[in-house]
Amino acid sequence: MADPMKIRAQMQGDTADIRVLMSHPMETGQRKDPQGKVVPAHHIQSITATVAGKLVLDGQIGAAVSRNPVFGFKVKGVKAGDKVVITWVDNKGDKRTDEATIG
Amino acid sequence: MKQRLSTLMAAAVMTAAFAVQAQQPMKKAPPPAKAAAPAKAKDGITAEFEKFREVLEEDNPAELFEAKGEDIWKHKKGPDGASMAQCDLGLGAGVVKGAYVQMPRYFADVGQVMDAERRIVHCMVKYLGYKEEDIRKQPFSNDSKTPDHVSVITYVAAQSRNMKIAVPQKHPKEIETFRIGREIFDYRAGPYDFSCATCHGSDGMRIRTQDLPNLRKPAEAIRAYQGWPGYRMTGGFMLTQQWRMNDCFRQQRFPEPAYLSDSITALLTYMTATANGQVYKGPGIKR
Amino acid sequence: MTAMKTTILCAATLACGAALAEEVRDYRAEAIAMMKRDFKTRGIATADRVHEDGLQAICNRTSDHPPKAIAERLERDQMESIKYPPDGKLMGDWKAGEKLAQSGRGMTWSDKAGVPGGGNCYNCHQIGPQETSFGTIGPSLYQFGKLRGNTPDVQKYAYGKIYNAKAFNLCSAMPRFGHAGALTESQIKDLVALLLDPQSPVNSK
Amino acid sequence: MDALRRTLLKGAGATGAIAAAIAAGVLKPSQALAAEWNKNAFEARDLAGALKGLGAGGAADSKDIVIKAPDIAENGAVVPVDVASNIPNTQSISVLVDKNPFPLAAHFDFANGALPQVAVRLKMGQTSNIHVIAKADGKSYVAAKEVKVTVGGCGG
Repeated sequence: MADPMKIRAQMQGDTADIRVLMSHPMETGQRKDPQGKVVPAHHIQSITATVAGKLVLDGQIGAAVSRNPVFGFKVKGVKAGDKVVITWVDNKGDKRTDEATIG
Repeated sequence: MKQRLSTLMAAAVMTAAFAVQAQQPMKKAPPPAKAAAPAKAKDGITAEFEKFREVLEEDNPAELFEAKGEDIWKHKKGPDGASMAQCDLGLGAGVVKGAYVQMPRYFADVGQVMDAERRIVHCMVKYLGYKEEDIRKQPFSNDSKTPDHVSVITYVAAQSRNMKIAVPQKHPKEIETFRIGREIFDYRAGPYDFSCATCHGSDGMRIRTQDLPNLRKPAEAIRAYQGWPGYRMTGGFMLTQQWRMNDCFRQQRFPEPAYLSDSITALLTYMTATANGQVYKGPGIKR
Repeated sequence: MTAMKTTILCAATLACGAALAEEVRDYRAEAIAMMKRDFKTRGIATADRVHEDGLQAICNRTSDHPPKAIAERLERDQMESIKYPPDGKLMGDWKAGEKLAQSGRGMTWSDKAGVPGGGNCYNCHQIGPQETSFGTIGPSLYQFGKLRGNTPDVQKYAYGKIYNAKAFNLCSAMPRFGHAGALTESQIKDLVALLLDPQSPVNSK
Repeated sequence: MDALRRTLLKGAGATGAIAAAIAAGVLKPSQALAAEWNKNAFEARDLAGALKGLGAGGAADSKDIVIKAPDIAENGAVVPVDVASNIPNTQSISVLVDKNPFPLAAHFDFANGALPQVAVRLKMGQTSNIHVIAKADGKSYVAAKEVKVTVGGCGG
């Protein structure tokens, strides 16, 4: 089971500033463990974000995104109290969904 | 051993002379040379790092480990149903707020000075049923695992965010530990003749691009304390003060200090108490 | 031994009343005893490394400022221990020297026995103009040879300084690379070339 | 269509459901929401291949793409990059690191009020250009910035 994300969502004027921390190893498939064995690729592939039920961000990422990924984005036309739902899915099919309320 | 004794003799004999000119720095004239080219790259690089440091600190994955540690502290139960609510970090059973910046300190129940990491592991063994030998098998995080106690340390440290360091120096053992720590700091040995002070004993020095705070001064000692436990960008895991000390001794070309040993507690007491009065900003992010 | 040292110290100074009380407990001795207990062999970093050698003991006891007469005598001893190459050639290949200067490896518990270490030079010194990631613990060595030339005397100085910096300044922060066995004769030659060879970027304008 | 997406995105299995919806032809690429991992682009081993995979081969240089990234990165494992497009109607932004083994690092589609701006942190194996592609009204635009990756610490 993947660890929860940390989501921060704050109105700044008429724009919501949304930032998210994800717990994920983001293995490139190129690293070797201390025993010299290649650690297989294991990384998030897809990230989606909705605000108040509407899809606002649909991302695809590769293993070049740093371990424990951090993303920030901004959304207009939303308001404090709206619910932000973020989901990631990785190349092994593991997934995690967390939510926060815009403050 | 023979050599050491005769050297100590020399040390004793020369002390008389030393008393007269103790403060005269050694000067040995190398072949004549003008001052070499100025190190102008330095400020540029440091400034560039500083600019993005804020960005990195603002969203610090350390928070993920903080959350995990909080969960263990608040919800995990030991085999007898005990929990960390019974753990006294120096401010009373279960009190976490502000505890991190007031350790190392003397704990009467064990009759010794413990640093934060040592105390937290002590509690996790005592109340949650963790095995000390298991923790010693992997005391520090690596690419594949950040151990539970490291997450708990991150949580406890975060509970002292923006608080002033106030390491007690009242109990005789606390004072003694500080003084021994200072000696360890200045002790040169090993194949490279390094002490902690070789790199951390004067102002404005740098290894490669890495700044080296002068740990003898409060305003600088805080810079070494700041950001630990820290999220290590290389590898993406949390590292603690005990790890920092361990890896410094590795680079110092020393043998390895035992995890949670007296020597490390002493060194941490010296360093942390030197930073007393300075504000701790919580878990950080490290290169 | 401690008592004797204290007595001599106090005989030689007037204001030592407070110091005497302090000396009742020798925290340095306690610290050393503690470290001997706590530090363990790991890999090539053996536990005995925590024992100070003669020179370290002098520097440790004088806060790196030994009295001049003693310092000069011991520097002479260190100087005599420098082994110069029997063939008299002190300059190797500056390109190999640059690679060595870049490497910070050697003699830690994570280094392997028998694998040659690096010079650790950029950790503390500015050297070649192309490398912007350099330390400032030691002086800049950029233009080292341009400023000094590369006469046999200068070569001998550079070789000796890398082999045993303590021969020139007893409590220098710089390791004794040759003395410690951290660098071989040919490695030191390559570093001398990096500093002194007119072709080396160190000496470019 | 929004109603459908809303439904799809509610539960934990939402993204899988999107993929299923695309497979079923319910969601179409013309909706500018590329929910399926672009294998061709992400597994391309050079910049040209990745750009081709993104369908951005002939991108025009643009000064309206703003890349905030350090001139010299403190650590190549975590390089903070903030990119924004001032090109009207920007629908997507892609970030590529030329000299990485797989140059394409991330691709984002924006919708429903999201500004064409995103902050990410990237791994960089060595000093390299970062290329950013923005797509607007079916056209591709590109901008680049160099980030130096240095040796730090004691190197031991």
